[in-house]
Amino acid sequence: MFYIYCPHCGEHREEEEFHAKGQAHLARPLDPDNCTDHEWGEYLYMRKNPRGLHHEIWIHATGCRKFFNMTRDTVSYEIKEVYKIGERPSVVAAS
Amino acid sequence: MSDIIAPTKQAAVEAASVETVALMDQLAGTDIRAESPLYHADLATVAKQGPKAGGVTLQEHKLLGHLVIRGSQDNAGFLAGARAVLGFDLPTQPLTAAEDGTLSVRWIAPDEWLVILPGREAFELENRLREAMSGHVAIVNVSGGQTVLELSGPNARAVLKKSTPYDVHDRNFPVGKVVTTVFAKSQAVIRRTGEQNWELVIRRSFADYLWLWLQDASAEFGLVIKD
Amino acid sequence: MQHYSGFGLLKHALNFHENWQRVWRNPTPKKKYDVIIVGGGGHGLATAYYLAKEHGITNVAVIEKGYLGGGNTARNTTIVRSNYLWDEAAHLYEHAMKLWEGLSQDLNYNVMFSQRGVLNLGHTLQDMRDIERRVNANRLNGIDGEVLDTKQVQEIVPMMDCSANTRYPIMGASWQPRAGVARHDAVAWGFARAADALGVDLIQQTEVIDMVIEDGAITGVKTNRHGVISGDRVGCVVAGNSSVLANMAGFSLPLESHPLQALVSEPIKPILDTVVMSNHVHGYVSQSDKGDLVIGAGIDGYNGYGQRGSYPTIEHTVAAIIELFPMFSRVRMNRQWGGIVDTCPDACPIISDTPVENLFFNCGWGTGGFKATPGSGNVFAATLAKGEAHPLAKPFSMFRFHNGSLIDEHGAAGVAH
Amino acid sequence: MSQKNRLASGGRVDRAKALNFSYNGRQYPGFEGDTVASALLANGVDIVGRSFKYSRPRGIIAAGAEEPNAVLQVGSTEATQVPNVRATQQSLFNGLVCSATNGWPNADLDLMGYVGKVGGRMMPPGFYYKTFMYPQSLWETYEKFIRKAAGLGRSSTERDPDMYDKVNHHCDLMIVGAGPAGLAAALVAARSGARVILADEQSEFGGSLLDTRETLNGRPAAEWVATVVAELKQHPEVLLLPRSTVNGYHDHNFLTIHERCTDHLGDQAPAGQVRQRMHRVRANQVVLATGAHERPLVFGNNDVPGCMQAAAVSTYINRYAVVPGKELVLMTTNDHAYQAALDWHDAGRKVVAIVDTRQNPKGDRIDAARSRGLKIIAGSGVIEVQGSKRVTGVSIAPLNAAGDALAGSVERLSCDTVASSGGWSPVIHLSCHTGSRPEWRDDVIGFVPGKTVQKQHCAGGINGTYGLKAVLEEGARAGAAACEAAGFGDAAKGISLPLAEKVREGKAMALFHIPHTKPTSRAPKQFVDYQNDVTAAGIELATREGFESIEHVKRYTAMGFGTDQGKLGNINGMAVAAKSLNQTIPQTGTTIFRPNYTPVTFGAVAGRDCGALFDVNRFSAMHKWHVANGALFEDVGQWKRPWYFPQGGETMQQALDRECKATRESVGILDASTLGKIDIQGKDAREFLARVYTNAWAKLPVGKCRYGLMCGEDGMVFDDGVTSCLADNHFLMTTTTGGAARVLEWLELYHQTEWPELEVYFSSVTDHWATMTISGPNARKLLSELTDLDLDRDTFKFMDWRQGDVAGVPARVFRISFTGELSYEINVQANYGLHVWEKLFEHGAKYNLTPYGTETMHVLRAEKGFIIAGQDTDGSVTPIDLGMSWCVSNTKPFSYIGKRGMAREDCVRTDRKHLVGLKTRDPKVVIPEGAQAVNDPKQPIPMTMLGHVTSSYYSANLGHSVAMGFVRNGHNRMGETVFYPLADGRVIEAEICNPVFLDPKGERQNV
Repeated sequence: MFYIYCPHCGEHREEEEFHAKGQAHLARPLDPDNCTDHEWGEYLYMRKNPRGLHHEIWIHATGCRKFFNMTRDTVSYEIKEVYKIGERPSVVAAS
Repeated sequence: MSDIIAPTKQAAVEAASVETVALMDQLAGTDIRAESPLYHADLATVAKQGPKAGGVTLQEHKLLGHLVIRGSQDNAGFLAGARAVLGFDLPTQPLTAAEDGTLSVRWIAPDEWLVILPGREAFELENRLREAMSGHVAIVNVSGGQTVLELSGPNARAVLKKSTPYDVHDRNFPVGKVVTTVFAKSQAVIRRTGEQNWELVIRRSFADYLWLWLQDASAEFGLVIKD
Repeated sequence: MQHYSGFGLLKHALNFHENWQRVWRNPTPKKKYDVIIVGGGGHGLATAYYLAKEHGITNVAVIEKGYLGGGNTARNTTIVRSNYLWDEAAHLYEHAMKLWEGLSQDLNYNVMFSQRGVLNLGHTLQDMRDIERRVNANRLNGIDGEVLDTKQVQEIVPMMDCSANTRYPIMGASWQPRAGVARHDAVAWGFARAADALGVDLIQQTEVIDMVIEDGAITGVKTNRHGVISGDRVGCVVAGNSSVLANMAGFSLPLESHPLQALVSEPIKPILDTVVMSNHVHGYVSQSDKGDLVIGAGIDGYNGYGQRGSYPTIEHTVAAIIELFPMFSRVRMNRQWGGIVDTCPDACPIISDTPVENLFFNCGWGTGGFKATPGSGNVFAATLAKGEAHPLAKPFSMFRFHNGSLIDEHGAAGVAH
Repeated sequence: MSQKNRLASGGRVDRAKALNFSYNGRQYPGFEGDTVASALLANGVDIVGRSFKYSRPRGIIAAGAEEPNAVLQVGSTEATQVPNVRATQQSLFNGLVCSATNGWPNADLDLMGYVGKVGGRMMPPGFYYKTFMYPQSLWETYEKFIRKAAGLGRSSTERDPDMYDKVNHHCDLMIVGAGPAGLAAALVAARSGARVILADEQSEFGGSLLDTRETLNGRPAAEWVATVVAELKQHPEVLLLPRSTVNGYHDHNFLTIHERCTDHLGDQAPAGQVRQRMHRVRANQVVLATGAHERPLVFGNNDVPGCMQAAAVSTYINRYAVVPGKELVLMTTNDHAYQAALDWHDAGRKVVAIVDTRQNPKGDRIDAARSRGLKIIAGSGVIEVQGSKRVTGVSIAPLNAAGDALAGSVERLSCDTVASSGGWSPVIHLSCHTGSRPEWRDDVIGFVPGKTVQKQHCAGGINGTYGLKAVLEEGARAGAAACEAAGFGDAAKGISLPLAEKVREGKAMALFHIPHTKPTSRAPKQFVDYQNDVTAAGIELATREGFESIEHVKRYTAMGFGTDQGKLGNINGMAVAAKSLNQTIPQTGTTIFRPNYTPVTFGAVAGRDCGALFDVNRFSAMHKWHVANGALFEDVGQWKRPWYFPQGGETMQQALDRECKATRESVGILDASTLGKIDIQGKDAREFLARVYTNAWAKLPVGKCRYGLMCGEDGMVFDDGVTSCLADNHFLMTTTTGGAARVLEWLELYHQTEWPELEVYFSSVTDHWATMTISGPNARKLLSELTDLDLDRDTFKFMDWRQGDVAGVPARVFRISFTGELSYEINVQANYGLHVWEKLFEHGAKYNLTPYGTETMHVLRAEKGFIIAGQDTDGSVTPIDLGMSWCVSNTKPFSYIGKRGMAREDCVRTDRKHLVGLKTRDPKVVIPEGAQAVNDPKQPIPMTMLGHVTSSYYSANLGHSVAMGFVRNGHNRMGETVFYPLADGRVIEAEICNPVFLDPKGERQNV
């Protein structure tokens, strides 16, 4: 079970206070009406789902109710860093 | 979702005109019966008939005024207005609280605080705050939707350890700290108000469940109800 | 292939079991195959078997990075049913169900398919509406099913708490008598043995580390132990790792790989004859032929390839089982584990061609893969053989996520996603 | 009855406290401090069960968690039955009742045993995969018999009378195991001031020190244990948990501890005391000091009662003062096991011989044996045991240097006990739980913990470190290192460790499987996994058949799948497999373990979260009234909502008819407090609403309300509700009861991640407002008696809201209607909810004010064709499918959520399933909800289905049934007929119609 540092509360909390919300950094197209079905489908459904480093959104649901980003290894479950919405990850997969 | 960087906006300067929100004094005359969320449990009678000594004491601080205040810490007009009215700074340090007599303020989130004060003073405070604060702010009266429970006694901490995964040890949870966290299958804003005193702010519709839970979890220590 | 039978067993017993043949060879891979199947789980092995048996394509390799049937096949709770809501899914799972019903004889390997019936409990009015809707659809699709009231449920599972004084009283259930459980390992081994006998090369402990793609078409796969192995067509059947292979091929899938946990009690004397599932309280349970209570949990909310989940999920599931069966409170949990389930946004699989020519994927089974094993392999084999989707597979193209023709089976998927 | 194997003195049992217990219906004596196993051995009970597959008699082999055979049914009443209790871990208490779990009629005289002897050969691994296939029809019959043999103990059939508890902990150090290493680590940590939890599965701390005869500081080791425990108790930050098994090690140093609080007291447990407690521990650092389990050797008939682990023999003698036999033969590959023979001899019983597989053993313990005149037969092994219900003798033979072949003739020795030791297997289970793979070490002859990402330190036996001095030092070092890492650096000073004896030990031999004169396949059964009857021959067969991965071998033979999880057998099994595959053990694979280390009671895992506390019950402020007035309740999410209010002996339908009529004809009242309510403030609130609702919000004036639909980005409806403009920058949004939390989180998601520039704040006020809806022609009359509001139809119009007093309470009154009647939705602060509700009834009596619940609400809205999100939608329908295009704006500047999704190829098809009204040909017939429409009910199965009925009721007001449902292309098929074939054979005919059955012009709500 994860022990997660909330960047807003400034301390570690038990996983039971949080919910994972899927892949981070998925920008909603600025002009949806001019997206093709293909582009919209990619935005809606297609995911990296990496084995290894993963950037995902979490919400401190039973806490400050703020969303934030987390970089986590999906195999070892190590949390490499958490960072606020709008910020960039400093730990990224070598590709 | 998006990684669009939040545009840095200069705090709006124009005063938030009161008309833009619907202010409402929600309190009825004192002749009208008001029922706190645990009214149905009739704690007064339980207190009279129940044990007078035990490891855990539970008291409901009912019918207080609860105001949620929202605003940005980048908004000077917001912080200044709050200071002017409250007489002290909003606790901007996460997980802290500030109080003055019967008025207390809890940090809930970077842009959210919970003020609790005597019920009859809530509307007046809301008005003064709205007058004093400028820019993008919100004040929401949630007095009817919450209640305050005080858990105290030598075994209060033991009951907390059954109820929340949060670390309630002295080293992590000193007097004065506030956390919103999991409580049984519900949640609570927990503030440590003394060596053996803990304040729980809970939601109305969960109150009966939490009342059952606390009785069950406290049974082995002996639960005293205080009216 | 050495024929298995009670008589044969006796013969071997007299020889101290010294003359049993290998169940499958341990071949060194050829340079080139007609079809390469990546993934030696139940679905991949079934695909290979049906390719050889029904399409005469025997120059086939199954490449498995670990050992055969070691992934979700070895980690699931072995429930087999076909009572899905939408026509597309119902027909696919019923196709599988029909194959299950003769599988042991077809493979000459006892997969211990036990049609002891599955109950899907309803605890709210909306549950019951959904059950009525699903059962009606099932019946008109030729799938056996009944809606039971509380009393009928109690008759089938006398020791379950069907009283009105539980937190979520049982209001009724859907009942599929032909559904049941099977022996998971046996399914993988049975298909492997039969496929091997038809000439399929089963290549274990070999990981695909890259895809060889030449102007938009795949020509083979690069492996960690045997270099490049060429193939005219490649089918990926790797469940939780599908996205990893898709990324190698340069495209994404609408999949999220989540931990799905399960647990077993210590073996106890037979007490539960049927399979009980409850979406509402989030738990399902059956009793194996060894006596273990086999219990499934919900999936964990985060992506995970670790084959383990979070403890609160286990706590919640166990509480749910005790809510249904208070008498199990003193029974003890022996073991818990996790699989990696590839969940699709509509809780339906993907059996599809891809942006890369001659590359096909069979994935996205989420929590519902085991029950489909023979059907999945059967239609995927046809798809690989013909180079175009089998009629039952057509609705499950990955491109439905672009035109919006999803098939939302969350209601019937059994585990709340 | 005398305890024939009990020594007159010594041990840690309290002879002053005599206890009685019953095993298989017979009474036996024992002492305080005994386990059930030591008491059974003291009484000379040899057989504790029958084996799972072959029904062979089995006796106690071990003294701890690794015991595979002594698995008993415990419990004196039906309700307190516990299956599969390990006798070696169950403390004895007075009146304990237990019995063997297998064997018919009993374990001693077991008829199945003959079947096992005869049929055993027919049951090689996987035999069931190879048979029972023909004829297909008979499988179910075969299976019935297979199932009969299933299981060990049995479940109780009654409700568990006991309580279970959970407690959460956070600590700096979690130390697992209170043997020498754990105690040393704990001592260091405790003195550092760190928060320490020390847990051990045994009833007292000390581990191996409780039965060793080695001394510390020249005194019995147990004395040092006592002083250390005494000091630890003095440290306020140290939590000591005996009888507490750390059963799971999860990610980020989260561990679970299963504490057995009263299992050692049984019926004597004080009433109301928790039986077992789960500790949920978040540890900064973890120290694993879990020790090692001795590995028995694999040889012919090594399961005959009387065959034991060497170390277990020492434990029973030294700790429990029980000598489990008269004449001992010891077989060993190492020095340490000599201790068993020394203890046996010193207890005054006969050591027949020490059979050492090594050619010329050297070491202090060997010298000690020699000095006692014990017979040592070097370079030999026990190849086979004689006896069936108890060992009567052994066959021994010389081995070659490698130990893989016999090198001489067989000799027989008579004895009644065979102790064997193949060395030690580190207890690495916990370190594997988070996915870390163990590593093989040749010098240890075993697996040790591998690389891990957890903050974990290992000390002592788990590292393959066995000398007492070294173990103590490792423990202290691990403790110090963990303190350092946890920020208690000064602890690194360490402590002064007690002086341990120096014991010279010779090198142990890596030998697991003793060869026999016959090939393994023909030799007497050589057991590897006792509980699952897995033999060396079985493993060799598996590898011959091509199961070459150790995982395959395990699954094919079931090795390691018992309740002991292969603690004794796994390494031996791997060795046998490796040998037959001509490879090393590490080449064959590794052995990984999953939780639980030992089984955990389900009740303890659930804790208090069952029964009344299984889930939250959410109540509205008027709940008390509903209960008092006989409401039946419907579960909606966690809420208990009044379903309907039957009076007298009313049936449900009668109650609904009455409630519906009363509402349409006079006035009814609904508790709508559970609807989600979200307070929205900020100058961009309006813009935000326009982006999350499908319809237009730009021009909604203050004082007005509007209905809105919410879709996901896929264009599918997921919630709906009325939102009111309280002031220019202030709105009150309502959501469905079930959707409240989801909608709020969804709004926050878009605000925080997509549109942070919009100035708006959302706050849940669901619990703050009590909401009651009065509906019906007399609603205005009733309300007018209680309010100062001007209710004039022209000043307080439909879809207006006003603020005023109701029953003396400040209220917001919304003139919105979900019934199609003149309705007022009254919101007051929840503290006044019941007061206002009761006032309405005081004044409502003359109007026959009738409370109604969710069911009548559903009927009334169905008569009007209003949808309920979640019942008439299922995540796969667009607003267009619902016939609600009037609620979709295509002119809004911002591409609101759902707009693009709705425009996808499949969503713009004109022949999608549409929500329509359905009028049955026979007006009295109500189509069951969930029924599926077809065009031709006579078509063959599988039929082409057009869509299902989502809402269907009998309308007492209209005198006929009303229904809504999906029909493919339904919007273009008005007036056409569809058929609903039902399970009971009936076929219901219905006409597709407009879903608005009552007052299509909407006049009633406008009066």
